[in-house]
Amino acid sequence: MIAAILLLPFCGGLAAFCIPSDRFRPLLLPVCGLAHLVLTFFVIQGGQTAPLPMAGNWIVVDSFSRLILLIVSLLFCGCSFYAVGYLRYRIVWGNRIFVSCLLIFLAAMSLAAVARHLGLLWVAVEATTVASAPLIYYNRNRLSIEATWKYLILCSVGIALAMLGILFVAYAALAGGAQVSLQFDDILRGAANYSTPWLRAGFVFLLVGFGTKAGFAPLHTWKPDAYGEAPGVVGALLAGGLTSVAFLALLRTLQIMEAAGDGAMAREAFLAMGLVSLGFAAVFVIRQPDFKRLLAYSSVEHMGILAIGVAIGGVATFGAMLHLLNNALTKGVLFLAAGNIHRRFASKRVGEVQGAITLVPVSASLFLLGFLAITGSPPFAPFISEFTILRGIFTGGHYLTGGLFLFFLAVIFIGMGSTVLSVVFGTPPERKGDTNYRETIMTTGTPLVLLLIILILGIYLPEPVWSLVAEAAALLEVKP
Amino acid sequence: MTLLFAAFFLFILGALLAVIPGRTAARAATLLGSGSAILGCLFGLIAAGQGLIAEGAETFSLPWSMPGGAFSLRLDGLSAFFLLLLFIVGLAGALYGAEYMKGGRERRRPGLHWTWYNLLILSMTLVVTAANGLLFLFAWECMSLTSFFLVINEYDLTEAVEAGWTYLLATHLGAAFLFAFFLSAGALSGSLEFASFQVLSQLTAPVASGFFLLLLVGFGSKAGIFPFHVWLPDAHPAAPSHVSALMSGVMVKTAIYGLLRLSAFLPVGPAWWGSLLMAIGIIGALFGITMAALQRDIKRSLAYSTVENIGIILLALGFWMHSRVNGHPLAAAFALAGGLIHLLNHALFKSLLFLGAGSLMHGSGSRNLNRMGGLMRRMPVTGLLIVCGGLAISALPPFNGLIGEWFIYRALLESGTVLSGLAGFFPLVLIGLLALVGGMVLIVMTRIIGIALAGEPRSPEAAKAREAGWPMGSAMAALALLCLTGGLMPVFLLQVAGRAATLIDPSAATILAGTTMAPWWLGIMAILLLVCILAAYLFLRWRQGRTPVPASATWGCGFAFPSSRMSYSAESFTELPQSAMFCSCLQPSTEDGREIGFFPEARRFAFAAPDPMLTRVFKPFFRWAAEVCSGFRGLQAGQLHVYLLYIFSATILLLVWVGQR
Amino acid sequence: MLELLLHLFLLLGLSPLLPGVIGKTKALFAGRTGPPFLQSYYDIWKLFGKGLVISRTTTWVFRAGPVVGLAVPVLAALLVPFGAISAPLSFTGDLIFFVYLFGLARFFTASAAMDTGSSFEGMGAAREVTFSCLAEPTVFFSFIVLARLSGSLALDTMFGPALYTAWQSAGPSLILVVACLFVVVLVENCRIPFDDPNTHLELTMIHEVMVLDHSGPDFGMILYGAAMKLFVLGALVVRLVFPGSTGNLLLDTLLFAGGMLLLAVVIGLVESTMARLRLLRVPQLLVGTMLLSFFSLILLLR
Amino acid sequence: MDNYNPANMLLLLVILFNFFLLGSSRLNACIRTVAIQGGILSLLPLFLHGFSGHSLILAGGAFLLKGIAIPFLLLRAIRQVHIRREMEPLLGYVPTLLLGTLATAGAFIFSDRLPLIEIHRGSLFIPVGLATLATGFLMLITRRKAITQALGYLIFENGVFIFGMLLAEAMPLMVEAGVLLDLLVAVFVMGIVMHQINREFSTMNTDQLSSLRE
Repeated sequence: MIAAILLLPFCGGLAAFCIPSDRFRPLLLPVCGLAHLVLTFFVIQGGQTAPLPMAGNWIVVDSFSRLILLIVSLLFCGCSFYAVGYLRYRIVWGNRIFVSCLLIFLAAMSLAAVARHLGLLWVAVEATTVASAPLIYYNRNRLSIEATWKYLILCSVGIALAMLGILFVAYAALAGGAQVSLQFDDILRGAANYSTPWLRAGFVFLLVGFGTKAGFAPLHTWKPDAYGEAPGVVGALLAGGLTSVAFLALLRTLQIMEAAGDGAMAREAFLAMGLVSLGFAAVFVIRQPDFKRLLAYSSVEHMGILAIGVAIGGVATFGAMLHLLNNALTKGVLFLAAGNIHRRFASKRVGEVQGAITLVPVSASLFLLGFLAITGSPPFAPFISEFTILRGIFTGGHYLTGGLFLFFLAVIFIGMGSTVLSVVFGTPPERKGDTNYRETIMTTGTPLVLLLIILILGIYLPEPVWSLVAEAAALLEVKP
Repeated sequence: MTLLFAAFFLFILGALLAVIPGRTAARAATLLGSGSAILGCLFGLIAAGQGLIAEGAETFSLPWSMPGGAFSLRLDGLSAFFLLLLFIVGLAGALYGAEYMKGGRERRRPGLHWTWYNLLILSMTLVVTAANGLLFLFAWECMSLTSFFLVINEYDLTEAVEAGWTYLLATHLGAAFLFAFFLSAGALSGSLEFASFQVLSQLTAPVASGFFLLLLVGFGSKAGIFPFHVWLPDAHPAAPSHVSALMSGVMVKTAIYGLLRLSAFLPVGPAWWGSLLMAIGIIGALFGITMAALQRDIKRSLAYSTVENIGIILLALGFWMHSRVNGHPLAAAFALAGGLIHLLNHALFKSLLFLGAGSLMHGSGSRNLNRMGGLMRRMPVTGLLIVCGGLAISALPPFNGLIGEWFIYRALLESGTVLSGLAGFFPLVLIGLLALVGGMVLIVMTRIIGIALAGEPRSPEAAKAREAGWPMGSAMAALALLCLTGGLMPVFLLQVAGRAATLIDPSAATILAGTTMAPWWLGIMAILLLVCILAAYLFLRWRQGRTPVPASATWGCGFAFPSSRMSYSAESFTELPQSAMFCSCLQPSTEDGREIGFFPEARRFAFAAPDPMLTRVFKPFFRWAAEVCSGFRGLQAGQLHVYLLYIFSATILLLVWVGQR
Repeated sequence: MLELLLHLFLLLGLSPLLPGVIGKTKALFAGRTGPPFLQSYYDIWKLFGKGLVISRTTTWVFRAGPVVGLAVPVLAALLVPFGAISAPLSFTGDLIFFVYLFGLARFFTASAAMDTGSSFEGMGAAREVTFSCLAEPTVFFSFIVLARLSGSLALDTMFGPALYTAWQSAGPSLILVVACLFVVVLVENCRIPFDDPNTHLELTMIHEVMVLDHSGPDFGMILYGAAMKLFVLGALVVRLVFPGSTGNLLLDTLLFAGGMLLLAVVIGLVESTMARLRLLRVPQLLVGTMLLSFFSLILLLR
Repeated sequence: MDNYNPANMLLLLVILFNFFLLGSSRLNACIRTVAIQGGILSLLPLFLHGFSGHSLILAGGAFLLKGIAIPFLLLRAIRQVHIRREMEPLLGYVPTLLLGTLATAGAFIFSDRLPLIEIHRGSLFIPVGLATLATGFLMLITRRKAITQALGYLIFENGVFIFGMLLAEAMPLMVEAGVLLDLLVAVFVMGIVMHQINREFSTMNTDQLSSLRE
């Protein structure tokens, strides 16, 4: 089953490379997406943590994996349908590389989700970088090249640091006289008597390395460029899927530190990172003239929120796990809608994009609602998760943190709101109708469905989701 | 409670049904949306009535799959009181809107409008019945959002969107404080259930004061108390009239509800809480009514008068807190009663006036007083009802407005005539200022009626104005009738207020139950007044005789051809009070073309009275803050080398930090 | 019952006398014979007999003005003691009702004036509401002084026998109150120095200009109402000045009537000795009075 | 101790190459140097763990990639794009060299403080690894050309690789293979992007790449 989840998209990618026709190749995406989603549901239902027979016990599904798999698969399935509609407009560009890279990207993310071996995890995460670079480069203009280059270099360097961190962890085992292995269970078992300095150094490198990928400030610098230049669908996958995967790696790191009995220090580091990210996002969101970069900073903000939630622990952890899901889906809505608006106006500057509601009513409404959702207004799900995180913060007695949290959220609301409203409302500029884009169900259906999902999750949290999230949260609370 | 759920169901149903017909079948959408709203409000009214009659509270709890949340409702006197006015105004609004949404620019998508309207009523119902912190916040935010969407109903107008944004900003920032309150309260009491908030009554005075301030700012931004009122005068004109009625009649009051309900959990605070409320209240009242006198936009003027009335309510409640602490139970009871009664009355007559203003706009096609005029002849019913509303809001007998103010004055006098020294000083000053406010309300209302209804039409549209249809008329008539009833039988008002008071201040409630004479007297006097007027009228008829009254032109003091251009305009009516009373910071900005040279050429006279708080305080502050933020842009300068440097320096910093530990 | 009848009799019968007396006084000062004392009776009677003409612009509001203007003073009179004759109607807090009752009258007179659409009458309405708005706090402060002294919130008791003792205890502030109330009487009834009832330059008038368009019975009712208003408000001042009571109803009535006439004379005196204030000075004077009344309150508070 | 000598020799060579990289101004030379450095590093496992199958395969793979494939890619990249063969430093060669020296010295001093296990005491692995990391870092932030940044990244990777040597047994073969493969693909993609950069901007100078900013 798990093997299928990993192999399906991989083979799909290879197949996509071989299919000659630009017109039919995209249809491979929904097929693989749906199949992947179905398999994922089976895996989550099966709930088995049994290791994959052939690969030693390097590939195991635990609660984190289930959550992340669900997020990635759900998001990808949605985006795959969107991508078909999107590529129909970009048929002249050809899409061989695009489609196959998308599928391989999915494969890499799935692998990262189920990897039970630090080395393997590293390989998978680095693979996501490599696979997503061509996607960002899809538009083939100067700006997209620049974005791709920065993304590539920054993430590669960051990942190299993460590698160093892994080695340090291993060395900590060596120095601590424990059994040297990068298999995750071995680490958790032996972490108690690892040598502290090496472990801590390793933690720092891991934090920075995977943090670069997840996009904590000030390591986030690639984000606005990449999200801004990539097509909307890629932005959605990066902001929803990739960041979640990177955050999973960070969660693993935190697990190790917990197992080593050094959790407090790690959580402090997370807290600091989170607050800094919130601050950065707040500053850069104000008067942001480019609504895709705006979303990038909002993604930085939500990475910060997640970090804080995890750092606080207790109820907040549950909130963070839930927020992982909500954030991914909401980001999907926002990026896809923004992509449509961008297509329609052939611009993403506030001055040039106005009155979207009259030209692309559905996408504009989705953009507005998505903004309200991501800034934590009911009845959408992020409200619940953010509120839970806040509850954790206040219950933990971190009143100062809570105050800052609320303050930054308010600032970000102001910043995002003024940009979003001026995009959505007002009167469209004169030279409207110069792009060939028209709204179709293909391009508006996916964000609509995603919005419905977060709406439902915001009003009623079904038991399976609850238990999924709760189990994931439990992994951080109990030390093995 | 079951009736309440029926109402819930109906609202949701209406919200869903209204969108189905879509843009094509506007009529059907309106029918479905308003119909379900009306039905729901009727059910709700019965439920509220039961809640008012029944002793004690009716509670209902359902597990909710939200962490920390439970779907627990509580229907007691206080909730029922607010439900009452919510459903009355909601009902009238829905009836009114059923016709209002047919004409004018609102035609385009009534379906969506009705969805928001139903949802707004639903969320307000939840707000005043919620007994769980998370549920309350949930409903609160939904209320803000739905009303926001109602405000930007005409979203292709820039000022409408700006108004909506200002509103959303204010309410969202306020909500942040409410979050802080509920989270801290939950952290202290261990649960977000209101029932468990009882623990808060053991708080020490400083902490409790902190909580109180959180509440004050959080709810104040919604209630439009003085410094946070800036969204009100913009949002109300932007919204359709029945929505303005609902917002300014009820939604603003839900904030007062929250303040009362939640501060009831806190220990009885020090006297300065009350003094603070009183100060804010009287400042707001003076400011609001002054600005109201300066507006030429009728709905802006009414919105400012809402600010004034909220100020009066706040003053009353503050005085209640103050004298409760200082041991004047009688004054406290009367103040509380006055506040609550005035709150109820204001809901009635202010929505009546907003609906009336809507009809006038319908007729004359403009919100500008100077484009109306002479509408009393053309829209007699509306005119009559507006006059009723004007009498009520100016607290003139025989309408209900007087009752609330009478109790407030009474409370102030009770302590003002007994206490001596500084303690007695403040109530007496307040009486004087309140009287001043009352006089200015009279100016504002005579201005609106005199300029908009009386005289000659001031624009061709106004000359062609037609009377609105029966749904609008009946909605207004119902409200006007309620106003009159309240004036003639104040006992009802007092009893209702007493029921509401039982929860927040039992001792006051018992006192109020004891005071029977005063309301009867007020009622009798009102009836006597009507009798006198009737007698005088009959006398006049008798003297006038059967002969038909000959009509001729108005005596123009020798000038033969008086035209509407010559008659008093909205600005000139308040010119004297401006120059005589208003402090310079409130003076409107006039671009005056009146000085005439030897060869005078054409000149224009521009007049604008923007909100000084908004233009002189808030906007500059936000601009400054944005400047500060823009200062940090350099951090993201696009240089890859610098970005790499960030990564490495972050690593080094973290390593050092880890090494230190 | 007897009191009620007596009240109504005094009010309806005596009130038109006051304008006559005032007019006579002024005429004497001007060295003219002037109109007879009963002139206003004649006027009112004649007007009630006349037919009336109304403007095409107007509506029922225009007709409502005189009606309310007549009805309000009658009801208000029932709350006020005429000299030692206590008020037929009295309840705690009726002073608030009293004040707002006159607000009602003002509301309708102003609206009626606006209803004609004439700019002059609009001007008059604007001035009327503005000045009364400034006068209201004065009334309240003066009433509070009496309320404190008598310890009651009902006009009847406030102006009751307690005044007699109050004069010894709090003379100074009562003198101030008398002055303030007298100013209120002047401004509410549009006498000089605030308004000139018998100029014919519309721009300088307040009350007279508001009623330019009324004619016949309407105008008669207005005159009658104005006279009664003067009577009622004047009664307060008179009661303040002659707090005592002889115990004999007849004597009391005569005393009161004498007091009223004296008041009329004083008003006439003021009118004939003072000039009309410039319009923009009026608010200043009113604010000054307000502060004066407040000061009289301070005297009690310490 | 003594069975480390050949390894230590090689490591010293690595350091020398680091200095050369920082000092040299010729692009081809730098690429070749990186190739040689990679080749040398790929020999380390043999000296460290003897001629076990694991180490053989590892060494072979590393040699193939670091020593041959990647440099070939890079050389091809600059041959395709006819660019000037200088390094175009942001920071002059001499200052860079000084910094490099300081960093190396610092690495040696610092690595004596580290709580190493017995067998690694006094071995050059840690300091050289640190020094190489620092070199890569300097290359990354002080050179203008895109390709030099790629080089810097490679040197950085080399540094990591040296660390990896210390605990090859922790690193299963598959993972090592994956790491190297990823490295290869990454450089491959970088090569493509470099090509595009040159086509668009007709230079590989990354100063052009700063239009995305706030």
